[in-house]
Amino acid sequence: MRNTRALRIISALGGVVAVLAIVPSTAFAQDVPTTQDYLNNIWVFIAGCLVFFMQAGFALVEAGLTRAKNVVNIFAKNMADAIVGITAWFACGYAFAFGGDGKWIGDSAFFLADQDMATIPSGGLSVATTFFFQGVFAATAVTIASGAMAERTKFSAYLIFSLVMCAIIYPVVVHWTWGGGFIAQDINFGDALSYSDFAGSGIVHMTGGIAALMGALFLGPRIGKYDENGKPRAIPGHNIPFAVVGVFILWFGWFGFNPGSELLADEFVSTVAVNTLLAAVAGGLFCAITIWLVAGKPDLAMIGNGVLAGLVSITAGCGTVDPFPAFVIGGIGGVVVVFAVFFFDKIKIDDPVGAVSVHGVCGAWGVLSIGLFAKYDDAFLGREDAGLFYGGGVDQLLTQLVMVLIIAAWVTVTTGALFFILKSTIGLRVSAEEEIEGLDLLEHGLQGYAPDTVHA
Amino acid sequence: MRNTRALRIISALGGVVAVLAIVPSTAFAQDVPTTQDYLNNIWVFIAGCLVFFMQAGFALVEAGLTRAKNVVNIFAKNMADAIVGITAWFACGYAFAFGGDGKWIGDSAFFLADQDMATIPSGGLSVATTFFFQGVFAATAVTIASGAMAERTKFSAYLIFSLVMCAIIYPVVVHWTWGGGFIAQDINFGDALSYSDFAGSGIVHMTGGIAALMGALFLGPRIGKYDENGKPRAIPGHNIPFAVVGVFILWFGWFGFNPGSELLADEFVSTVAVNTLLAAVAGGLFCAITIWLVAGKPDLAMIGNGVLAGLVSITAGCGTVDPFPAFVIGGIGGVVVVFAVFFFDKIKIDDPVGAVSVHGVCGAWGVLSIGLFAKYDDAFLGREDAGLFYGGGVDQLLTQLVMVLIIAAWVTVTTGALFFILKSTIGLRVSAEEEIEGLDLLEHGLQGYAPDTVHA
Amino acid sequence: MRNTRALRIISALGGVVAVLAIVPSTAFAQDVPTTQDYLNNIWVFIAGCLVFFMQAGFALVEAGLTRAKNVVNIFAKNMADAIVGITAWFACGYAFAFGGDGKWIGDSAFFLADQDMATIPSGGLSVATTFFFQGVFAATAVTIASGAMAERTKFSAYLIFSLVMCAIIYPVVVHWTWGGGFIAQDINFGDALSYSDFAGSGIVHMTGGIAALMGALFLGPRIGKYDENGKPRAIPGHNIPFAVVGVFILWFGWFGFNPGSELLADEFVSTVAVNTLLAAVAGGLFCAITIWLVAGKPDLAMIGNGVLAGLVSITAGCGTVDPFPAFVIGGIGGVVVVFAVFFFDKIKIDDPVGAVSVHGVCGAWGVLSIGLFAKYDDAFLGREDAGLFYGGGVDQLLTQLVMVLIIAAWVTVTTGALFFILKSTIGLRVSAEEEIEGLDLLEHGLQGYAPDTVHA
Amino acid sequence: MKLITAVVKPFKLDDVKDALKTAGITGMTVTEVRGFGRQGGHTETYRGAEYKIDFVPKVAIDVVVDDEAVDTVVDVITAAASTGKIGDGKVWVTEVNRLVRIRTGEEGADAV
Amino acid sequence: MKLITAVVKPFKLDDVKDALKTAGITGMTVTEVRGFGRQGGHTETYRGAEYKIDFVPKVAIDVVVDDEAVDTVVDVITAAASTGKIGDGKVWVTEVNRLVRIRTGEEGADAV
Amino acid sequence: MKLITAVVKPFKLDDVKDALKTAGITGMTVTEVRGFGRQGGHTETYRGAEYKIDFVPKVAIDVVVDDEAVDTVVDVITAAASTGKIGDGKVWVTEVNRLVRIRTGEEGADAV
Ligand SMILES: Nc1ncnc2c1ncn2[C@@H]1O[C@H](COP(=O)(O)OP(=O)(O)O)[C@@H](O)[C@H]1O
Ligand SMILES: Nc1ncnc2c1ncn2[C@@H]1O[C@H](COP(=O)(O)OP(=O)(O)O)[C@@H](O)[C@H]1O
Ligand SMILES: Nc1ncnc2c1ncn2[C@@H]1O[C@H](COP(=O)(O)OP(=O)(O)O)[C@@H](O)[C@H]1O
Repeated sequence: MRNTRALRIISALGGVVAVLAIVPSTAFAQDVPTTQDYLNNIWVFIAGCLVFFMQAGFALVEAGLTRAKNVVNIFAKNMADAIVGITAWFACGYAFAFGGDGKWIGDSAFFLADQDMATIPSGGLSVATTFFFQGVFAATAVTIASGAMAERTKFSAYLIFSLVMCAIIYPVVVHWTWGGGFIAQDINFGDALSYSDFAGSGIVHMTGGIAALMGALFLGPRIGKYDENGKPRAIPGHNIPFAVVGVFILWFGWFGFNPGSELLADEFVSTVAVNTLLAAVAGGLFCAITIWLVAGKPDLAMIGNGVLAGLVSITAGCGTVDPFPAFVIGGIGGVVVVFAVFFFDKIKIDDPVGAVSVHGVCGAWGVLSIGLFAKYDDAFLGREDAGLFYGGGVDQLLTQLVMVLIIAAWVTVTTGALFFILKSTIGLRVSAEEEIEGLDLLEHGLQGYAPDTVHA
Repeated sequence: MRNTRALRIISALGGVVAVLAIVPSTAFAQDVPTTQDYLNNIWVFIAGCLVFFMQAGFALVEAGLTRAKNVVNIFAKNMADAIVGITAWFACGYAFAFGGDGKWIGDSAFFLADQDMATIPSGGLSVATTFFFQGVFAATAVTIASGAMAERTKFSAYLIFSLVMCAIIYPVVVHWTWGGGFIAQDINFGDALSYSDFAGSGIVHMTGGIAALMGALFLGPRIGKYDENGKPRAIPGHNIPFAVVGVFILWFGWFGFNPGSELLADEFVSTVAVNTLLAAVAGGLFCAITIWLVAGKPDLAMIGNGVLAGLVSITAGCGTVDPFPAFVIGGIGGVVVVFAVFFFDKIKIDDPVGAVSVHGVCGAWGVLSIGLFAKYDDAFLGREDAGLFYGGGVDQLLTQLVMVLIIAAWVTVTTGALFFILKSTIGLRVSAEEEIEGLDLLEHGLQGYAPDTVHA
Repeated sequence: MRNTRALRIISALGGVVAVLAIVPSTAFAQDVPTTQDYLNNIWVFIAGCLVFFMQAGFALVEAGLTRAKNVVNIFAKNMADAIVGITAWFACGYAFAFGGDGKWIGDSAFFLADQDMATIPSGGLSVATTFFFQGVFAATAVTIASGAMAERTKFSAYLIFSLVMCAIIYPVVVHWTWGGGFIAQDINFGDALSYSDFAGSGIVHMTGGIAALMGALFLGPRIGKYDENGKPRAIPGHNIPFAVVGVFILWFGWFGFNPGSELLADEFVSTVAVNTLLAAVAGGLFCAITIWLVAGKPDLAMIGNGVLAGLVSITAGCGTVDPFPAFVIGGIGGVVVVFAVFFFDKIKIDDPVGAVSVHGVCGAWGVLSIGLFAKYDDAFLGREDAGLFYGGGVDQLLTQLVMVLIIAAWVTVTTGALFFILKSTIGLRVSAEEEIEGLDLLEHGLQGYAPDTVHA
Repeated sequence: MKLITAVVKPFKLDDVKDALKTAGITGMTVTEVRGFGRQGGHTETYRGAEYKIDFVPKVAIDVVVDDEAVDTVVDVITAAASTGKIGDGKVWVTEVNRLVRIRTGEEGADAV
Repeated sequence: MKLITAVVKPFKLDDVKDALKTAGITGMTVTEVRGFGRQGGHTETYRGAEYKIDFVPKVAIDVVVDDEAVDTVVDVITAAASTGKIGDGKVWVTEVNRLVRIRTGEEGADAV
Repeated sequence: MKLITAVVKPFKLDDVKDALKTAGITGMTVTEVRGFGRQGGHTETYRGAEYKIDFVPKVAIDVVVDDEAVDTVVDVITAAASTGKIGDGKVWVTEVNRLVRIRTGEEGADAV
């Protein structure tokens, strides 16, 4: 419902009338975009660039938290997510997500064929802008899983997963929600007018996180992750600087991810940004306190997860909450992520980088948090004070919960089926020998850090 | 005086009248922001994102110029500056800096309580935009010190320093100046109408640099930095690529730092950017020449400092000088930084990354340079040709000097007291054994570069 | 012809009339820039920042694909390209490129003397904006060569090359084309109205690529690159993560490089961005397939080149083609680059990072591709359907070809002469002993990765 | 006394170490090395050009022991490091004339 | 001739080297190693999971010397490397049958 | 059997390895080391402060061979590693009492 949404927001600023007032020319030449239209599209495009850059952040975090012998494989998978993911998005992903207003799936604009790319609808975004912004989102969604599947997945199998994820699994989630499909149309209980997921805590992050969970589940833990008594053993990452720089890059990119999801250049871009900033620091802060108390040391590898947890948690609610609640939502995410990591370690889901905890668990929390803290109309909610703590009752919370369950069900089933098929055909996991030697040499024939050779 | 400032600039473009002319709608609907208002806020927000990204640059420069055994600690401190710093800014820093027009300190908007975040005053910035942009500045100011205190500071002590710095010490400096406090009101001699520090050579960098100086002073040099005869010994950084990439990231971020400080989207954004670019290359160029002549080799670790020196030097004057003077100001910074590094090495102030020289010394030089080269009204000066070399006499120079002294005094006293208290209570420095073993294992329980483990 | 171009585009949107209509104020106050003017300049400046950041990308790619013993030298050269390059651009490069409308070379604005930096011509860019955007382009053009000349070039000789390149060789190419010189005026055959090179496949990348080729040629291969039978031997890069992160940064920067070359904030910014994105993924995809088939492994070091090949290939045509052709153009680039790398390896041109293949070969392909696929008027072509496949006949293709030949001839001759002089005077290459020991210690007196020293 | 040097596959280090511990060995010194042998390396292609990596990563373990302990220790190492595959490595024994513990100056058996 | 191998704490390398220089030793070869011994390692937690690092970083110094020089050299090293704390390391001496200087082909004492 | 240890210049490793291969040597173990000797290091300045690097990078090659093979192998190494410049390195030979191939348990000559 992004379109209506954009319109709603505009009227919220004084109505289309005011907009016309601002730019008389449009009054007699509807087809001439206004400077505001250009600003909207330029801003959302710039935001998309920041989101694209998150690919580098994901690659660095995942590489930093895994072993040197698999570093080429990590970067190859992230590069593949961008390459295969965007190609799939171009071929059919965009069409399934935004091609027409079918209830279940889109059916036009494959390969962007015959699309009017350039024209900017008044107050809206051109096809080009939407394709770009949503495309880099898709690349992000799929990349999330690569971390959880690190250090043991067959490269060819991963490529197929990446392809299917961007071609159909994620686009369907988008169509049902942002694309105006059945969740947008039918999922609203009682006073709730609509689900809300401003920038995709659920649509993007939980989707990626659940795919990550299924991947880790079907793969099984890395050799040596558990000792003979089944006690989890640490397998320290080989480059903490990479991991932290990656977190900073992701954080930087998130200022495109959330504020850009306003899909307009208006005053709410900055409020969304402030909420995003505060949730991130709260996530890092409370994660640090928690791990310091629990493990006795301020484990930087965990604190990085905490910052990301804060960011994921506020991604849904950043458009509807006040700064302090944003800080609280992020802080809760930062605490939750620590225990989630412990939990999955305990139940033998080996997730080397904590992707399931950060994106899956905190993604769900983010969607639900709207049911508690929603105060302003983020143009999804369609009403003020929708949150339980603001007198909005439980209807919104219920709506959010059902949305989470629907997305979770869809992603669990589809990725589960996919991984099952892969496992029982070409195989999902490399040989034990290859895993021990490292994936770089045998899968890619390339060392991450080759010693200097001199053939004198 | 940022507000008046913004207004001044607008009138400089033809006056508020023109602004209204541009957007008739505002004439009858003052409460409807114009596209120009949106552009202003979006631009300043984007600039803030670039400034935020400087956190990664600082971390990389500091890590690159120090030893591998302390790399986790370096990144932990930089991450903490962002987390603790922004939290403190949210709690009270912003309030002290911009909360009301008290002469000495602000007293409202703690935790942004009851602030109208979104509304954009005509021609100005919303609270959200200001909070975000000024908040990432605060995080920068505190991070500066971490480099000078590297490889020997207790993590817990550093956290407290970081907290106090962003909670009170830096905010007070901001309140006195950009916040409209007593320096803005009372410090102007003779023909000088006001101090000027466009983007914070003094307010941000010198403040950070002096804190860095006091930190290094109270800590004392690293074990082994001086031989038995007190001759300084080099302790080479462990990763020059990190250091140089860090410089590039900082340079990139500076294009948000300086041009963003225009606080408007107008034609001066680009002129500020050009001055920033030219000062940076001049800083690098003349630093390279100097070190090549003095040390016989183009020491890249020093040249990186030179670029940063050029950037810091022009941060105050970028809004008032012509391109060539900008080049000169940066070039002088590049020469000064070399000898400053030698000087502090000589007097046994052990600053592993040169933070005191780059930010402290060149920050002061930047503020003073306005007294010499100021030509245009940067909306602080309130007049043309304020610089000595442009017939403005010595009044502006004197004003700038007094401003430097006031800030220096405040920061010296407060950070000095803080470090003294820390030293005589929880202690400022790790044990000799820990320093030799490296801070990573004992403070953080984490190796920066763990060897690949295989539990077969 | 950028100026007329900008105007052409505006009229394409409904004409200057509409523009005035948008902003009545300008009707009576031509000297008051409109919000659209500000937006144009802010956007192009932001795009310039992204282009500037590409310096870090180039440094990382080159460092990652070469040996650890030369890593300081690689970063020193890239830093020098920024420092020396921009300084030269400031001194005379900008003047030669854009100083007046001489047919052969510009002759005013040296050191930006007496330029009105700030004023924004209606619908255009201020001098400051143009200087900044074009300046970072210049720094890019020269950096391209450093990779091909890696691991054996004397630092002093490289500095002179870098200087001359940015001072005269590249600026002349720009003047002949974007500067409105003789290629812009006279090179158009039959129905073709003008050459077209939207963002510089030829003007920037091929220019850099040919300089790279001449450099590698005059230097000769690295010691040990060829065995006694002349068979090329691999000299693996020391840090694949650096190389891939570098590719992501370059890709990110390219969203400033191409969309920013619109030199306006209009609806075509996003269409250019989509074409850029699609060409990049196609380049990576088809490069991966090719190398996988040929070498049996998905060689990540090559796939990175493929992405860059796609980006270079679309840099000329991104303003005139539809999405699918953009995908095709990039994909062809991705295949071409593989065989180009093999070819140069075979004929004993030792290009450690593939710069000649990526920028030189694919740069030429990009320019030519317009003659085949051009559909829309990119404001260079001045007509629709100029491409052979769109019924435009061969005239445009011929025009493009001649343009390629002219630029190639100029760069070959001038850089050839320059390298010849350097070789026969101060010498172009380090001693064999130094090459074997590594350039870092002897040229720079600095180790890239110094072991932790402890002077107890 | 004797110095026993074992060159083994890296991922066997933990097993060997644990086996030695259980065998009552209180100390050892480990070095990352590269090995050349029957196992051979493998040929890679990098950006299209081939290159042969002759060396494979190995770990060298040095243990100084009393003469009587030598045989057991060698057996322990051999057992723990063996996978039965080419490249398992070697163990060799050399004579040590003297051993000193730096901290105490103790010599010989007491220094182990 | 004899080969003296000393395993010492990394930060003691400079001291040992200087001491050996003063003692007239003109050459040595140094290797980064990891040691296992009484000193023990330490237990870390990484993202909540524990792991024990058994090995601590050490430096091995190899010096080939004439027989008569052995005792002084061992004493010099022991003195320079000692901190009195557990983990100071070991020194051991093995027999060298032959020493050649590659550059000149000189053998034995002349080759040192 | 004997253990031959050669410390050579890093860029000579390939030559030595190839020479040994041609001489019929089927295995060796290589270690990155740092050498101190006549060659001396060099003085750097880093950010204006001087520092002396005493150690230069070297590579140590360990080869266990039958007694009769020793002299040829030493000669082969010396020939292949020599540049005639200071710093070419050393070769030394020590006695090996026992050699075991982990995979098979073979001993002595069969284990090489
Ligand atoms: N003659 C030798 N001297 C020293 N080290 C050797 C020798 N032969 C083999 N090695 C070491 O033993 C390792 C394994 O030997 P290899 O011949 O590959 O398999 P195996 O041990 O099963 O015979 C080699 O990688 C090398 O490090
Ligand atoms: N038996 C041994 N063989 C080889 N190296 C040993 C042996 N015992 C100890 N080492 C080395 O000496 C180092 C110090 O020994 P350790 O027992 O920790 O303290 P100390 O030397 O004070 O007894 C160890 O880290 C290890 O590198
Ligand atoms: N006495 C020694 N014991 C052990 N290694 C030595 C000794 N002397 C020299 N070396 C090693 O040999 C290398 C070369 O020795 P050096 O004296 O520099 O040149 P040359 O071998 O030509 O005499 C040194 O870097 C060091 O690694």
